Parts: sequence; C-alpha cells; structure tokens
Amino acid sequence: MDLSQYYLIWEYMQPELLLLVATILLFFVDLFASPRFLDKWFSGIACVLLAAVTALSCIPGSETHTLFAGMFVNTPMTTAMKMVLNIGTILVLLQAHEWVNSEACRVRRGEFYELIFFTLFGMYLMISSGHFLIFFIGLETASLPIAALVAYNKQGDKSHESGAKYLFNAVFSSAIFLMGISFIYGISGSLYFDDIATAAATDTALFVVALAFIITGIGFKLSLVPFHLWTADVYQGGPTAVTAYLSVISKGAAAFAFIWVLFKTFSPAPEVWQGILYVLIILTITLGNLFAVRQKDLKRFLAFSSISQAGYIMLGVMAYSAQGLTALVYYILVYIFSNLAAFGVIATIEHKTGKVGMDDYNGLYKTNPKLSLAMMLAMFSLAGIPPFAGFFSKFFIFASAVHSGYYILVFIALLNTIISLYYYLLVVKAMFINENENPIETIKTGCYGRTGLVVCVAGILLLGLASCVYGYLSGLSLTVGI
Amino acid sequence: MEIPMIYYIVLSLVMFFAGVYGFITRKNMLMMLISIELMLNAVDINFAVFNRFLFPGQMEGMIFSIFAIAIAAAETAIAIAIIINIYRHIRNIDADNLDDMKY
Amino acid sequence: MNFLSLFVLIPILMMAGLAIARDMKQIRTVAVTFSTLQLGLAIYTVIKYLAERAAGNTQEMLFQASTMWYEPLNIHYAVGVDGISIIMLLLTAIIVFAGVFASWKIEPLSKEFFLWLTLLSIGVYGFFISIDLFTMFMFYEVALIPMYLLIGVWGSGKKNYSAMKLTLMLMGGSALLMLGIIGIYYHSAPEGGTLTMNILEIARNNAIPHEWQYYLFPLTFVGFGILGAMFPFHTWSPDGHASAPTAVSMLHAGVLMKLGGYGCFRVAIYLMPFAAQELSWIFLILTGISVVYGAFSACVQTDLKYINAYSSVSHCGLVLFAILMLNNTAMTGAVMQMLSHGLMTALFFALIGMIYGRTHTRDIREMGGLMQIMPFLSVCYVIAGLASLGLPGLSGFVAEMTIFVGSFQHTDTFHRVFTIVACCSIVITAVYILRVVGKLLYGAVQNEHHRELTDATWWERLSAVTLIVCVAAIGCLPGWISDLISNSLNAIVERLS
Amino acid sequence: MEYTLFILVLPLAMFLLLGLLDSKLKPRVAGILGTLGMTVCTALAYFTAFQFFTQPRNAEGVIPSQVPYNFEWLRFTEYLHIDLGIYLDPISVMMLVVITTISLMVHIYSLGYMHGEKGFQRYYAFLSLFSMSMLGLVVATNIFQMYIFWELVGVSSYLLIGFYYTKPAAIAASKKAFIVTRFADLGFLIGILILSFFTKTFDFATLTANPSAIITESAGATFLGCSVASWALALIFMGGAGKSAMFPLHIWLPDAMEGPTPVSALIHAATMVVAGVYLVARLFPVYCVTPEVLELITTVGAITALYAAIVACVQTDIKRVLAFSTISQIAFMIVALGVASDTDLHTGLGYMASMFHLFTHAMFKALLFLGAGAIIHAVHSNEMSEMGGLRKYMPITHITFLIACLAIAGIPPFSGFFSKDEILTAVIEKSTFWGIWMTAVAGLTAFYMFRLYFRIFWWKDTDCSHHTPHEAPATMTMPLIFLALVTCVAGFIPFGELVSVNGQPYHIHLNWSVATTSIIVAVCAIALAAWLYLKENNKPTAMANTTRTLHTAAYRRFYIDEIYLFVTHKIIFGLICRPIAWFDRHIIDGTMDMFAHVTQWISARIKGLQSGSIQGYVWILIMGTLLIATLTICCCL
Repeated sequence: MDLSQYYLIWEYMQPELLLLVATILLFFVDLFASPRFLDKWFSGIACVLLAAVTALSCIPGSETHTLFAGMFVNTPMTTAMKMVLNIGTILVLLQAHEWVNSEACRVRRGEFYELIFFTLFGMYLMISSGHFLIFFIGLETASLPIAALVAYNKQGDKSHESGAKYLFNAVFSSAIFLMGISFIYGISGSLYFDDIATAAATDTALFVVALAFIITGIGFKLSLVPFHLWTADVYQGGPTAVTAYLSVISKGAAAFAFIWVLFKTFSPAPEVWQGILYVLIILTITLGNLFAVRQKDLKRFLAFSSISQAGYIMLGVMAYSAQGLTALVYYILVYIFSNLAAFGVIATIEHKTGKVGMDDYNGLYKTNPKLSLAMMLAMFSLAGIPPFAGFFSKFFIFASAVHSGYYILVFIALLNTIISLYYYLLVVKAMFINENENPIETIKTGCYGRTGLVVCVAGILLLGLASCVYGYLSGLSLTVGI
Repeated sequence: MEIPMIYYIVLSLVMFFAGVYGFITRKNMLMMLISIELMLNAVDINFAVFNRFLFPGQMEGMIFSIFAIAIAAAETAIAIAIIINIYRHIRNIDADNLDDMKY
Repeated sequence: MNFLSLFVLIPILMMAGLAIARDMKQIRTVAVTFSTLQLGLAIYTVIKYLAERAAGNTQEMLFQASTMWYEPLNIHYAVGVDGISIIMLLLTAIIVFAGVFASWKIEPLSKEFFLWLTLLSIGVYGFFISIDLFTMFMFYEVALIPMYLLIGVWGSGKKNYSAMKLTLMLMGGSALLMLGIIGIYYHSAPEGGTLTMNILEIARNNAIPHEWQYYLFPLTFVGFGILGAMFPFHTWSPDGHASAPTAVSMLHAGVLMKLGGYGCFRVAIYLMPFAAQELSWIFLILTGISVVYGAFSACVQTDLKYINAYSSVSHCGLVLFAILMLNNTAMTGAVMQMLSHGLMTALFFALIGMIYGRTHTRDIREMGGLMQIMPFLSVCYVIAGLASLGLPGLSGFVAEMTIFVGSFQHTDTFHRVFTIVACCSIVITAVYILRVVGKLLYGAVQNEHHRELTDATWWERLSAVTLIVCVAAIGCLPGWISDLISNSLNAIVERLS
Repeated sequence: MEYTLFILVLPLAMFLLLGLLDSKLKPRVAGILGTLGMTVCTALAYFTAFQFFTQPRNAEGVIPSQVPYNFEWLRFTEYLHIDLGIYLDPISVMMLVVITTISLMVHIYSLGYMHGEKGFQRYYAFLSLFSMSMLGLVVATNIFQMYIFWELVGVSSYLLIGFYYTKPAAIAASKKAFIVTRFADLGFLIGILILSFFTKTFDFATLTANPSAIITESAGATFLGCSVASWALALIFMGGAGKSAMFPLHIWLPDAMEGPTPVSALIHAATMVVAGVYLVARLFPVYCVTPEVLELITTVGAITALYAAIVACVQTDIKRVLAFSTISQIAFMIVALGVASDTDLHTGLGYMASMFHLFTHAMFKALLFLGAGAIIHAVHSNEMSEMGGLRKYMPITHITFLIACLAIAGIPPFSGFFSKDEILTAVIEKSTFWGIWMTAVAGLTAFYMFRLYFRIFWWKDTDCSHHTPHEAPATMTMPLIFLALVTCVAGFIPFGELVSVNGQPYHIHLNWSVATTSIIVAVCAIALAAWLYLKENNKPTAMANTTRTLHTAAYRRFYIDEIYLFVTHKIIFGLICRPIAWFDRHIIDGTMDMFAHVTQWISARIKGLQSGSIQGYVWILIMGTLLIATLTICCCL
C-alpha cells in the first residue's frame, strides 16, 4: 500500500475533495456549535469555507489528470469551470443569508447549506467525468438535493408544488437519459467517453435515438425547449435563493457537462447533434422570449428569461471550437453575475415585503435607488447592452457561432435579442418610469446581501472591460484541443 | 435453450414505454412513482442484457445497473417525502391538483 | 495616453463629478465646466489636426493609437481621427454644450438626467474616435440605450410607447449591425492572414469576398440606416423626437442620427466598396423616397416636434442619398449636411423645447403671434427655419448645394434623375417651414394667456446663440470645412474607383 | 476698382449693425444710419459707373469688363467651384446705378413714410440686407453666385412683404411670394446643374465666351423631344420668370403689395423683379444658341404683357394696378430679349432696348409707387373709391405722378417713350404679329395708367369731411421730385452707346413710323381714359355691367390664383401630403406596431403549453424527444 497514491488522488481531485472536507466541516459546525453562534456566523462560515475551497484549488496545473482509469478527468479547463460555479455559489449563499436565518427557516438552516454543497459536488463530478457512470452519479447528486431544496419552504403554499414538479420531471428525464446511455452502451460496449467516440457506429438509428435521449436528459437541466416546462413553475414556487441557484449554477454546470459529453462522446458525428441543437436553440430562444413577454411575476419572468439565455449559451456549444468553449464559459460567468444581481434584488425585496410582482416594482427608484440601479444593470447586462458585461459575452458567443458558419442561426438569435430587450426594459420601466401610489418602502439591505449585490454589480461593470478574464479562458480552451 | 437478446430488449422497451404511459395517465402520484420505477428497471435490464450478450468479457453494464438501482431508491425516498408534504398541504396526492402555477 | 481618449475620459469624469454633486447649482457647475472643457478639447483637436496636416502628415487617420484589448479576437481599443471624425466631434461638443444650457431647469431627478445625457455623449464621442469595429459598435450601443430612460422619465406625451419603439427599432438596427460586423471580421484578412477589427487594416487587406459583400453591405447599411432614419425604418423618429425632452431631442437628432450616416460610409461603403457600387441603387431609391417623403409628411403635421422630426427624416435622407452617390463632392456634401443638419435641428429642438416650456403645447393650431410675445425665440426660430430651407449664408445651403452639385456629377443618368427628384425637396421644405413660421410666430396672438409669457432667459439665449453662430459661421465660410472633409474622403473615394 | 467691394460690404455691415442692435438703437438713429450707408454706397456706385464708362474702349470698341474681386468660396470639384466676386460690365454697372439710386430714394422716403412704425430699425436692417443681396446679384461673376444672392433677395423680399407680421394678408402674401419664387428657383437650380454638368463651369465669362459649349457637350442628349441644352436654359429662364413674375408664375407679385409701399417701390417694381430680365441678359449669348428657348421667352413675355395689362384695367386697389403694370412692363423687357436673336448689333437691338427699358422703368415705376405711397399715407387706404380730387391737396405728388404716368404711357419726351419705342421697333422687326400685339398692350398701358391717374387726382371733388388729405413731408417729396427729374431726362441719355448686345456703341435713332403709331395709340387711350374717368359718372359701371363676365374674370385675375389654390390645397396637400402622412402613421408605423402586436398575440396564444400539469409537461418532453429522434433519423440517415 502506497500512501503516495492517496496523495495523488488528493492532488488530482483537489476541488472535489476540498469541497467534501468543507461539507463535513460545515456539518460538524452545524452539529456542535451553539445556536446563537450559528445565528451570527453560520452563513459566514459557509461562505468562507467555499471561498477557501475556491482559493485552494483555483491554481490549476497545466496538465490533465486522470483518475480511476480515466473515469475522472481533471483539466485546467474543468477546474476553471468549477471555480466559476464556486463564485456563483458564494454569491447565492451571500444572498440567501437573510432568508435562511429568518424565523421560519432557521432550524433547518444547516440542510440548506449542506445540500447546496452536495449538489455542487455532484456538478463537479459531472464536469470532470470521463465515464457515464460518474456522469450519472454526478447528475443525480446535483439534481436530487435540489428537489429537496425547492420544497424547502415546508409551510409555503407553492413550494411543495414546485418540489413535486421538479422531482417528477427530473426523475422522468433521468430515466430517459439512462435509456440513452444503455443504448450507447449497447452500441459501443463501453461507457468511457473516449472509447465510445472511437467504437460507436454513428450512422445507426440507435445511435441517433441514444443521442436524442441523452440530449433530453441534459436539456432538462439546461431547460431547453421542449424540456423546459418545469422551469417557470419551479422558479416561481421555490425559495428565491434556490431559484437563483437553479437558474445559474445548475444551468451552468449542465452546460459545462453537456460540452464534454458532446465534444468527447459524440465528436464523431458533430453534424448530427449540431442539427438537433440548431432547432432546439431557435425554439428555446424564441419560446423563452415569447413567454417572458407576458409575465407579471418577476421570478417567473426570470425563469423564461433564463430559458432564452440557455439558448444563447448553446450557441457556444454549436460552434464546436475552442472559441466557442471560451465564449460559453465566459458567457456563463457573466450570466451568473447578471442573473444573480437580479435575483439578489428580488430576494431582498421579497424577503422584506413579500412582493415579487412587476407592478409592485413601480416607482422603486424613488424609494430604493441603489436596488433599482443594481436591477437595471442586471437587466441591461442580460439584454446585452454595452458597456456591461452581458454585451461582451453575447458578442463573443455570437462571434464564435458565426465563425462556425451559423449566420442564419445567429441572425435569428439577434432578432430575438430585440424581444428580450423589450421585456428587460419593462422591468426598467416599472422601476424608473411608472408612477406608484404606494411604492415599496425604503429597504435596508443586510450586509451579506449588500456584499453579494456589490460583487455582482462590480462583476457586471468590470468583467467586460477587463479583457484578462476572457483571455485567460481562451488560453485554457486552447489546451483542450477541440 | 438460450433466449435471444432481442426478446429481452423488447421486454425492456415495453416496460419502459409502459412506464411512460403510466406516468402520463395515472393521477395518483404514487402510481406515477411506480411507473418511474418501471422505466428505470427497463434500463437496468438493458444494461444487464447488453453486457451479458454483447460484451460478455466485462462487468461495466452490470455495475452500472447496480448504481442505477441505488440511485432510483434515493429518488424514491425524496419523492415520497415530497408527496407526504403535499398530502399535508392539500390532503390528497392527485397530480391534477398541482397546477396552481401555470402560463 | 493618446489625447483622443480624453474625449471619453472627460465625460466619465463628468459622471463622477455629477454623482457627487449635491444640489442643482453644483450639478450645473459640473455640467457646464466639463462640457466647456470638452468643447475646448474638440476645438483643440481641430486645430491640432489642421496643423498636423499642414505639416505634411498624409496618414489616413491622425493621432492613431492602439491598445490590445481582447487578444484572442485581435480586438483593440484603437483610436484615430480624420477630417470627418473631427468635424463630428466638434458638432457633438457644440451640441452637448448647448444642450446643457437648454436643460438648465430640468425636473425632476436632474442629476440622473445629466448622468444619462453624459453616458449618451460618451457613446457618441467614443464612436467617432474609434477605428476598431468592435469598440465602435460598443460605443454605438452605449449611445443608444440611455435614450430609453431619457425619453421615458423626462419625456412628454406618449413617452412610454415612443421610448420603447425607438429603443427596439434602433436595437434592431444594431442587431443587424452586429451580424454584419462579425461577418466583416471573419472576412477581414485573406486566407491565412490575421483577422482584424481595425477598419484601416481591413480596408488595406481588402479581402472581403465579393459574394460576401452582397450580404454584409445591406446588413451594415440598413443597420446604420435605421439610425439615419432611412425609409421605411424611420418611424421611430417622429414619435421619439416628439416625446423626448429638449436636450435629448437636440442630441438625438443633432448627433445620434449622424452616427448612422457616419457609420454608413465608414463601415459599409469604406470596407465594402464593391457591394456599395453594385447595390447602391436600391438604397438610393429608399433614401430618395426618404427625402421627398419626409418633406411631404412634414407639410401636414400640426405638432412642432413632428414637423421637425419629419424634416429630419428628409434631411438625413439626403445625407444617406449623397453618401450613396459615391463621389467625393456628394460625400463631402453629405458630411456637411450632417454637420449643418445637426446644428440646425438642435437649434430647432432647443427652441421648440423653450416654447413648449412656456406655452405647454406644441400644437401650432393653438399658438400664434409668438413674435410679439417672445421676440428673441421667434427670431431664432425664423433663423433656424431659414437655415433649414437652405438660405445662403447659413449652413443648410452649402451642404445641400454640395450634395446636389456632387450628385449631379454622377455619370449615370439614373442617379442624375434621382438628384433632380431630391432637389424638389427644397421647395417642399420651404412650404412646411413657412407654414410653421406663419402660423406660430406671425399673426395675431391666439391664446390670450400667452401674453403673460416671458422671452428667453440668459441660459436659453446662450444655448440658441451658440448654435446660430455656428450655423452662420459654416454658412459664410464653408471652404475650409469642405476642404477638410473632401481631403479626408479621398481615401474612401479612391477605394471606390 | 477695388473700392467696389464696399458697395457690397457697406449694406451688409448696416444690416448686421441694425439687425443685431435692433431696438437698442433709437428709430431715428437707425434710419439715419441706414440712409447714410446707402448714400455712401450710391456715391461709390456712381463713381464706379463714371470710371467704368469713361475708360478707354478696346479695339472692337467694347468697354472691357473688369473683375476687381474673385475668390473661391466653396469648391465642389476640380472645375466646379463657387466664387464670390465682382464682375463689372456695362449692364452690371448700369444695374448698380439703378439699384443704389432707387434704394437711396426709398431709404430717404421711408424716413417719413415709416415714421413711428413698430420695428422701424428692423425695417432698415432688412432694406440694407436687400440692397446688399441685390447688388451682389448683379455683380455676380458666376451663375452660382447669382443663385446665392438670388435666394437672398428672395428672403429679403419675404421678410419685407411680411413686415406687418400681425396682418394675416401680409403673412399669406409673404409666404406665397417665397414659395412661388422658390418653386421657380428649383427650375433655376436644376438648370444650373444641367448646364454646369455639360459645360463644366459656372463662370459667366467662360460660358458666354464659348456659348455653343452646352450644345456641343450635350449633343444627342434629349428629353421629351427637346435637347437637354434647351431644357437647361428653359429651366434657368423659369427661375427668372419666377422672380420677374412672368405668367403663370406671376401670382405672388400682386399679393406682395401687402408690404410697406416703399418696399414695393424698391423690390417689387424697380429692382428685384427685373432680376429675371437681368439673368437672361447675362446669359444672352448662351440663349442665342437655342432659338427655341428664345421663342419660348418671347411667347411667355407677350402673353404676360397682355394678361397683366388687361387685369390692370379693372383693379381698384391702386397698388395692385401698379403691380400688374409692373408685370406688364417687365414682360416688355422679356419680349425684347426674346426677339433679340443674335449678338449682332442690329438684330440684337432688343437686348439694348430691354436694358434701356429696365433702366427707365425702374425710375418711373419707383416714382409711381412712391407717389402711391404718399397718397396712401394721406388717405389711409389703397382703394380708388376712397380717393379722387387729390390734385388740390397734394400738388407735388400730383405733378410727379403725372410725369411718371406720361412716361409709362410712352409720351415724349419722357423716358418711357424712348425705351418703349426701341422695344417696339425690335419686336416689329422680328415679327409683325408680336409687334401689333405689343403695340396694343402699350395702348392698354396708357389707358389703365390714366384711369388710375384720373381716379386718384380728378374724378370727384372730394368732400373730405372727416379729414383732409395733406401733402407728404419733405423726406417723402424729395425722392419724388428727384425721380421725376430723372424720368424727364433719362430718355436723352445715350444709352445705346454704353450698353448694347455686343458692347459696341449703338446710336439710338427713333424709328418714326413705330414711334408715331405708338404715340397715337397712347394718346387715344389717354383720351378714352379721360372720357371715362375725368369726372365722376356712371359710364365705367355701365361698361363693366355690359361686359360682366369679362370684367369679373379680369377682376379676379382670370382665376389663376384659384387654380393655384386648387393645385396646392387639393392636389399637393389633399392628394399627396395627407395621404403620405396617413400612410406613414398607419402603414409604416402600423407595420412596426404589428410586429409588436403579433409577438404579443402569439405569446398569448401559446400560453396553453405551460399548462401547469406535471403530466402535460412530461408528455411534451417525451414527445419532443421522440420527435427529435425521428426527425434526425429521417434527415441524417
């Protein structure tokens, strides 16, 4: 028995293991610390732990590490993806602080953080998997706790409905996903991504069916049309912090994982999945927009907006190039900041007043100028207005798709940005232009929430202008070798 | 006499789509859960059969199906928990009653 | 650091200054100080440019500077100016300067108003100094979006509808533009060369395949053309201008619409000369329609701002029309028309705003005899009107004549016939201008309540006089501007032959 | 002759000074300043004329033209550029004299006439602006400079007609004047564009030096059966016709009488309205190469002359009568130019006659208007019915007015006789038909002028119970006397020596047969007028009643205005502008709105997809998956 093997595993799986350690530590803190200490410090500890995980594992080596005979692959790019998710999760935790520590949720506080950490772990596995077994375990680890989280508000009148909708959809789509994997296995005799790529006969109907099933499984998590229908209901009914988590982290992780599956497993037949995605992207963007146009509930509204954003994200997958990969990761990073800024504002206001309707936001600027500005920046960034980060991410992702020749697709996507601009502006209009007899009173944001918002706003403002982020990601994607 | 592989495959497909059908038509959420199990088990059969017939030299499919069964159990546990929660709220477990949020 | 970047930096500092300003007085002080500074910078740029040219610098763009920004895509923050850009920069500075005074008493949320206005001006300045397609496009959109809030919050009438329509239509244009720019980027270098966003390099490479130009030219031209109010994409303009507050109308009609014209030839024509020649006839018809159509529409409007908005459609149509003639003289005229129209339409909107601020109506049927009540404003209005209908000695005349003479030099009969059609607009312009002047300023006082109204205050006078002086100066001494522009155009025109 | 620049700069400076200071100056100071400026200007012009005409002639006996100034103002292409300069040749110098003289007279006259008016300073500013523009027009070195000043005089005219800006009629008149002339200017502009496109120059000297360039350059290019060269020149003439109020573009001039009367004298009688004549004269060598355009010019002129004369016979507003008389007289000049078909001294007699008549007409018509101004000043009305018997009260006005009437009627020895005689001679030599025609018009002229004269000064012995008309102040009578003197002697100026078609001296000798005929006709007409109008009677009414239709038609100016109104309001506004505005709001705008509505509509229609039921969602999910699989199999395999 060679202890250095353990060390190797530690080194190669650093993010995952660190996260596990953090989870266990958190668990013990929750178990043994006094309630008064926890009231004060628990969120802080969770954030610090996650930040520590990020800090300790954020220096990815330059080479690729494989473990367990190639079932687990850690490359600089995957580490970067995990760090992106970590940043988002920290922001979500910051924003969740006030809600989680409120009277109703305080007793179950520990569950929230640990489940979040577990799902994050599952996502790590998804991203780093080189084998469908790991992928499947990661996928389920990432999605099952979320069902519990969505149903977290036990007393809430909508939370249980959301939980059920999420869970049944998730289980159903994972069954389909498994079916797809079994077909793949039947065709190629292996579940290793690399082996499948070499062994599978791509021109059989079974292969196509398997591909479609697998796309369904992951498309569910990404909420691509027509697998998106749960999204709005779950977002609306779930606790805002969980919704935020779902809309950015879970979606981001799925997109990252999707990339590896498609780029590795299905690399022999890119034109097949590109063809499928072509249609899905158009449907996703368009339907997401069309539904978003008439939403009155802001969380539901953001659900549909996130659906259409998923369509834009997929453009990076379509590109099937290093540039596309860079643009996609960058897009998700920017999307995390923008969407979380929006959710941060919504969470704050919902927590203090219980209002989430767009009409409730009328005249918000008069009473809460800073929150309104943050929300406006978020909306502009989501809509892709310069000089905010969203513009750059959109530009790069379009550029990558055009580079691969998808002019028409990008054109349709661009036309859709006009519709999306319309509904994003509706929010801005409500806050700045519309009059209101009794607007939401002036809200004092707690220090966690404020920190979260400030970081988000800073991200929105600076991510685009600071080109080093994109440059760094671009350097990483070139090492992937697509 | 060896039963050819195709019979197993047909069986698993029938099970799978029976599960799909049951999931879509049954109103009771427990029944829906059972349908899901049917679908998952169909997948397990697939894995086992492919492994046994096509790639007899390895155990990948078998192992996978074991994992799948385990995870299915976890799924069921969470599902039951949520169903209980629903029952507490609305005093029944009909899927039709869960449509407060729509459009 | 290159001093051109100051054009963007000063407004940013201005925004910072505004952010910490506490009361109206401080806000005004900051706004006036920085916009004066900016005007000074613009004048300095012109002088420096002329000196540099006189010293024999024959580079296409002067004061070039380039900093790598996004290395993977070879995107630079690249700046540089030629005669056309500095004219536009000067125009912007003048109008912002006048606009600050025109919005002296803006209510409510005055600080926010100036902040947005400044953001808008950042976009405009940035657009004109950029020679990198990406930054150019970025600044272009930066300039567009503040319009929504400026109209929505401080506007009047059906402002929500107008603001939304304007923003969506212009963003629709920029959507086309984005595709066009990305397309240009990927064809910017010959096979195997380094792709670039730098306009000068793309032009030098001249690598965009002809069949691609057929797609990319309409995309970029229409994209910019929407902002240039090209028929049939002009419909944001009347509503938008009518609802916008004074300074915003001034800036929008005066400067923002020029972004369209400027972009049309800096990007569409300069980079894709082949398609420009092949496809110009289609757009020539559209812009020709714009010219006449806008003028005819203006004849029967009753809202002052609508009249002016349609007149802008007509005049800006003339800009695009002349650009499409693809010869030096007509394009010189186009740039002069941009300058001239910018100034006089800003003047118009400023005056309309001032009148509206007093009478609270813009319907010419409800006003009359203002000459007796507010002689200063009325006289300014007459001067603006005369400039608009092309009185010699004011800027409109030189611009239009350069366009007509230039366009008529085209060797193709089709183009010449169309020039004659466009010429007809000068008569129609006279009709609607005199109609307004007659109804609004002359005659008996329509509403007895108006008799108590006062004439212009000092800041309003300053705003109007600044613009009038510029209009007259250009009208009397057009030679140097014309030379400045036409020398800079040589590079573009050479590519066309 | 560098000082000529000051002839332009001085009025411009006055305009800026008076215009900018406006009410900060005392009215009196403003008036005197303006007048002084104009006096200096006039002196300079006279001095210029003296120097110019006394300089030695060259070998061909031509007074060499001079260009003291010419600088490039705006460059279009390498060969097309607008220069601003001063071009002195016999006709421009002659015009300088005419303009400065009349302008000075009007400046002085207005001191009295406009005394106490609101906006007195503004009035003088505009007068200066006009003088500057008109002077700039006549000394233009190139056709584009002429166009520039052409527009400027148009605007000054607009501003001065609309001087009483609270009067609706004045506003309408100023608008009409501007738009009609603007329309004509469009023709001018297009003409310039075509001309310059082929000849590659704007310069008058170059154009006239090689007049056939336009023909050779544009050879073969035709439009609607006429050569492009003809079109260009006809369009340029259209510009001239607009300014000179030729039929059918004359409608603005009678209305323009809404302006202050001295303005009518200056702009709408003596100077601006002859700009069209001047334009054709300027380009005369070029016109000579296109005889068909000259024929057009003759025809237009002749029709206008007759038309205006007939209408003038029945008008009751004295300024209107004078306005139509102006139209008619300018038409004489136009006809004269039209019949001059060549640059030869003899066949080109019309050219000289036209210029001569321009000169004499300016003087006596200004006199008539200023006289009319004095009368209106006295009786506070324009209507003939309010007048009569004024000779007793206003002796100076009476005498000077009579002199002017005799001059315009063509009675020797007054100036009009000489110039009109030359015109009739020229016309008859070209065509007997037009000769008879124009002689008849001359007769009509004498008739309506004396109708006017008798109605004002005789007709009845006024019982001015409410207030007694009195003679105008000295500031007003002095110009009258001066102009009357000029009218008396101008005929004896050896005009042909100085101005002729090719610059060589031409000795005017009266064609006695023509002269006699015209004198007889004029005297008969005057006698008829005296018979009808000397004493108050009902003969005129009776005559009007017997020819009611004709009378009404003539009184309503043969309904030309109504036709214009119909075209502009019903057709341009009703059938073009309004439909376009509607189209814009509803079709174009509607299309854009439709995109929004369609989006909303679809959005509302598809909301059922989001049914809220788990099983519905799953159904769509599985169906979507299967559909994707099927479609992909169909497409890819």
